Amino acid sequence: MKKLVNNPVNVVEEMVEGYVRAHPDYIKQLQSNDRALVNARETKENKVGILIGGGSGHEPGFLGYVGEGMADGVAVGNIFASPSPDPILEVTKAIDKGAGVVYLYGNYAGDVMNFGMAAEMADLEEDIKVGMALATDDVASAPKEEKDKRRGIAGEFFIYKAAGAAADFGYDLEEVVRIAKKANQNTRSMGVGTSPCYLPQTGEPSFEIGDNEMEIGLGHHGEPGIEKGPLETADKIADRLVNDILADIEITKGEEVAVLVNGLGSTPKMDLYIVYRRVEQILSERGIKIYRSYVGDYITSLEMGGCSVTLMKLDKELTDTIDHPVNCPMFVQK
Amino acid sequence: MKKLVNNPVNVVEEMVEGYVRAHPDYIKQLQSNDRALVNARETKENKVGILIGGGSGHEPGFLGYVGEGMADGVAVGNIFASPSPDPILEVTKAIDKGAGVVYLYGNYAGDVMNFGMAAEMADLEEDIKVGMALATDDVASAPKEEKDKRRGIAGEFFIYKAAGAAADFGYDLEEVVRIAKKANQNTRSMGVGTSPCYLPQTGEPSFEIGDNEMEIGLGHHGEPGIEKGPLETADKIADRLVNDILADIEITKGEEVAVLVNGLGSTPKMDLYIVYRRVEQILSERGIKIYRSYVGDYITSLEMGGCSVTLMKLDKELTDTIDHPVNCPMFVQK
Amino acid sequence: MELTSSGLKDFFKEVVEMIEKEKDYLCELDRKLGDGDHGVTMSIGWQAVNNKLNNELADIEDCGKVSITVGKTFLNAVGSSVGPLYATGFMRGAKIAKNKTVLNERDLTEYWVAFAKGVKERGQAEVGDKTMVDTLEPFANTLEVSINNSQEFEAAFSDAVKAAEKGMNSTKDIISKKGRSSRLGDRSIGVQDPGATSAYFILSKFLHFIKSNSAKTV
Amino acid sequence: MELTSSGLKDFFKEVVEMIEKEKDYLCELDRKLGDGDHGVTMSIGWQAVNNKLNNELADIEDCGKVSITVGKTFLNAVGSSVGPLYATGFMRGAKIAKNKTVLNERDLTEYWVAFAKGVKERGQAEVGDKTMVDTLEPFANTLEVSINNSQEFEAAFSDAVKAAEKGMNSTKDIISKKGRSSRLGDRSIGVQDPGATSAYFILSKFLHFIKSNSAKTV
Ligand SMILES: Nc1ncnc2c1ncn2[C@@H]1O[C@H](COP(=O)(O)OP(=O)(O)O)[C@@H](O)[C@H]1O
Ligand SMILES: Nc1ncnc2c1ncn2[C@@H]1O[C@H](COP(=O)(O)OP(=O)(O)O)[C@@H](O)[C@H]1O
Ligand SMILES: [Mg+2]
Ligand SMILES: [Mg+2]
Ligand SMILES: [Mg+2]
Ligand SMILES: [Mg+2]
Repeated sequence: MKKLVNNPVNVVEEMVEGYVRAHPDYIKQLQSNDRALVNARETKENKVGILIGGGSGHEPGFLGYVGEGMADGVAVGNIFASPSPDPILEVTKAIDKGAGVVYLYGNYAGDVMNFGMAAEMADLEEDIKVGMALATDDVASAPKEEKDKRRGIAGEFFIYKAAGAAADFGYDLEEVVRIAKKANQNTRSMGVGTSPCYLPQTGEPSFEIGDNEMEIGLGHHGEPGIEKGPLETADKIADRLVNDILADIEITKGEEVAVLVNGLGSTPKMDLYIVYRRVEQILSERGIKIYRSYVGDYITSLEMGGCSVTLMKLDKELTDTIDHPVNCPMFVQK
Repeated sequence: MKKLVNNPVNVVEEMVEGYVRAHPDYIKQLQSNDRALVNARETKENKVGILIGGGSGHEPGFLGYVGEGMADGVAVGNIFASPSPDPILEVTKAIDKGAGVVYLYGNYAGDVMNFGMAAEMADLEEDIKVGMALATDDVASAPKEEKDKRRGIAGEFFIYKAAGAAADFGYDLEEVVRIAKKANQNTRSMGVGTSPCYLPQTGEPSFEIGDNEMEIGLGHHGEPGIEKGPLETADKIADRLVNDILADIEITKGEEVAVLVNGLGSTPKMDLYIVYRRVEQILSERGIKIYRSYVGDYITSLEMGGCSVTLMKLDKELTDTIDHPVNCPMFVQK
Repeated sequence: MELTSSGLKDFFKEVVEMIEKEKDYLCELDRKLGDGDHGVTMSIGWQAVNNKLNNELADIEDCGKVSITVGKTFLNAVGSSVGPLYATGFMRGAKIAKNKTVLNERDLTEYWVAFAKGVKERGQAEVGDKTMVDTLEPFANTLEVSINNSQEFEAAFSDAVKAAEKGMNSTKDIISKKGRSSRLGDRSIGVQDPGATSAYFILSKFLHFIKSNSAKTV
Repeated sequence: MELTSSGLKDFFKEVVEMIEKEKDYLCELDRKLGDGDHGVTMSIGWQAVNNKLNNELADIEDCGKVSITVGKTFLNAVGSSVGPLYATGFMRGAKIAKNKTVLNERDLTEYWVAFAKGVKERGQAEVGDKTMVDTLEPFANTLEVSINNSQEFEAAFSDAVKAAEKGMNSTKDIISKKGRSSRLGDRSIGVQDPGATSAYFILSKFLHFIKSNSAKTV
């Protein structure tokens, strides 16, 4: 394990410091808590505030998605660990413009508890209305009947996109929550891991895997997946991922989707586009239309190897959110 | 070495196919040569055409930078190998709108020969004026007195940005070439490598390196650098890179620069921002102003580990090119 | 026996040390079941607590204040799953210890029972879900029962720690139902839950502390 | 001796086979000096040539057309440094072979001399720069001299290949001045140049071909 770091204990602090200094026009750190970052331009009055957050090590997730058209603020956790209620609450106070704040995060025990505690405190102590929408897009993480037990992975990106746009459109808290939840309901992801990442503090691999193996359905913290299998070709992997997704959500001929082929960290864009090539073939064969595609590192796991495929089934309302421009330090869409 | 590919022999073809299908609104493949890609929207009449290119495996470089505000077309080579004259010539013909075409590429023997041959053919056979500007930003690759022997690395990004903007401003061929060359003259890069990449066809590492070593000044095809040294902290690495750059180009107190901290492929954004943090500190200490910063994977080497730092010294003219908006599949700036 | 606020703080300092020693082991367990960071998380949290103990808390004599600060500090430093869980435990304990500079045996019993219940309430886990509740619930039950039977705190706590150990060991053989590892299904069998383990370590450290520091425990 | 167009094509096919065999070795040399792809590049290029030989070129009898197609095909398939270099070589050779269905000894001498000069001109490298020119220039010089002295083509070509080998070996001990490896400075010493090596392989393959295929060479 070779990292470009100083003292491993300080990686999150130093990353945040570098990030804030690199993009002063975009982002600022709150004085009250240095894990609380908000858009450098004030949130518009009466706009619903969008708050995202989670563990570090998923960059561009999550701090990279603060900006026009996406989130107003982010609470930054330790590596792969939910932020505590404190920064969440501080961001909430900073971005509430009277219309309330929506928390968007992945369905992990830690995040559920910390965001839940922060929401209670916002309500009780600050009198701020808080709505929540959790990402549960990973089909590999629980059976279909238990979708609400599933964890959130790269599909969170679409949920941010949808909620960020809805808030920008001027919708109220309930509407933004409804659209975020609809985005989640319509989104499915599944991934494969080929090589682990290494926690900076331990230097240990996040999971063990043989030279010719891949982990199917792994989580983006290295949580084991459904099964280990022999390493397959890009086409076979794409077949497996897309087929598992389409077995889980009905998308019929003529319907439209947004596609995300997400790299976990060390997988070259070359490989991602080779995977995308097959995803497109499968969808074309089934008559499913691709409205827009995203290929790259959107939500990563440090230097983990592998990728995930995400499909979001679109209707008019979600298509509008996909089209909405975004201007964040790590993601810009015209 | 684990790659998400099918037959390693077809990686470039399949990547290009996936890329073109992922972004049909942005990019199209010429019928005459499938390694010749151009902006899906026609180049404006009388605008100087910007043609970029080089080996594959550097994604987003180079095909990712075709779009409004940057290049009009790209010639795609094999992995780490210059494209042949054929696709270069085909792109030239497609993007020439009467004002000529400027070729931008890195200073490598192969590229010099292939682009040179294509330029001759464009002139003789097609009567198209061609200008050229080569990137020679890597301070580690030759002594200061021999800048024109230096290779181009991540600094190419700034040259594309400058020339792309200049062409968009409506400048003529000579002006675009002048600005591209000025961008190159004002740009310096230097990198370190911590882990090799693996050529898909051989499965062999691009260079050998010990567990606690780094290669200082390596090239982005794995060409060895100035020296091997023990792996250092992010701060020490940043110190070395920035100091070597500042020893090579005079940037005085109060002057402005654009900064690029570029990942070579598998280095997490976390690490890049930690490096950026120190770069910013050094420049601040010296009173050098940072006008704009780019941190991420801009020109990579498959899954190579490590990063480079690039500084471009700005004047009013170059600052305007930095501000100019861009809309490419792999890079958008508002 | 009784525990003064400085005794309580000394106990917390011993937890700090113990966690540094067990850090790698806890990570190793979590690597098999979760994301491999439990030891790191515990270390970050207890190092932050250590800092408070040596500074803000150095002169504080209210055991409630000490305990609530430990909980909040731990939570703010780590977030994650165990942040809210252990923090709730210490904050519930703090309610018992509020305004007390010395904790008697009854206080201590109530403190630890409230601690265990707080964790359970926060995480909504049941015994058998393969979490720290598998350690804490039998511990608390046994502590209450033994105290009622024997009245002797140290012996009762010793019984309770034995029950905690049994609970911890039981997590090896069950399928996880809460937290990250719940997605593992059968693959979670055979590995001991990291949170159940760290919880046992804390409890057994307390037992060891009261046994060997009778000087400090008035 | 004379070489028919089908003999020329057979020679090229033997180069194809030889390159597949030497691919890994050429990559290994390039890994030490450059970007590790020289064998891959040669293989891609010669496989493309093979395809042409088996299809478009199957019925072509003009040695000039064969040679120019080999050069252009190689170039289009590989680009890189060696694409323009070898392509220029074969295209210069094609000028000599133009409109000829059979190449006599004089043609063959001129062909290979033009080949070597073409590469040199394209790359602008000098002997001592640690490139394929270190193989090709002594080869061409010796070929011309020996032909003038002995008039016997096979013997002269054999001398020339010996000079090529010497040239190739000399690249081990010099500092690179051209191509990617030129940035290595002293670190390039000790490793033989991959392009000098592949050039030697092609020339020695031709020698072997004319020796063992006297049936095909009229
Ligand atoms: N809902 C829950 N109730 C009780 N304990 C839980 C719950 N969820 C997780 N845990 C405990 O947390 C431990 C994992 O802690 P840790 O690794 O520090 O956090 P994270 O899962 O956020 O990485 C598990 O071993 C388990 O004992
Ligand atoms: N200017 C030049 N003149 C002659 N030969 C050259 C020149 N530049 C490079 N070469 C040859 O090319 C070889 C490298 O070829 P290859 O690895 O296929 O291309 P690339 O350097 O583009 O990866 C070198 O070993 C050297 O012999
Ligand atoms: Mg964690
Ligand atoms: Mg090459
Ligand atoms: Mg964990
Ligand atoms: Mg090479």
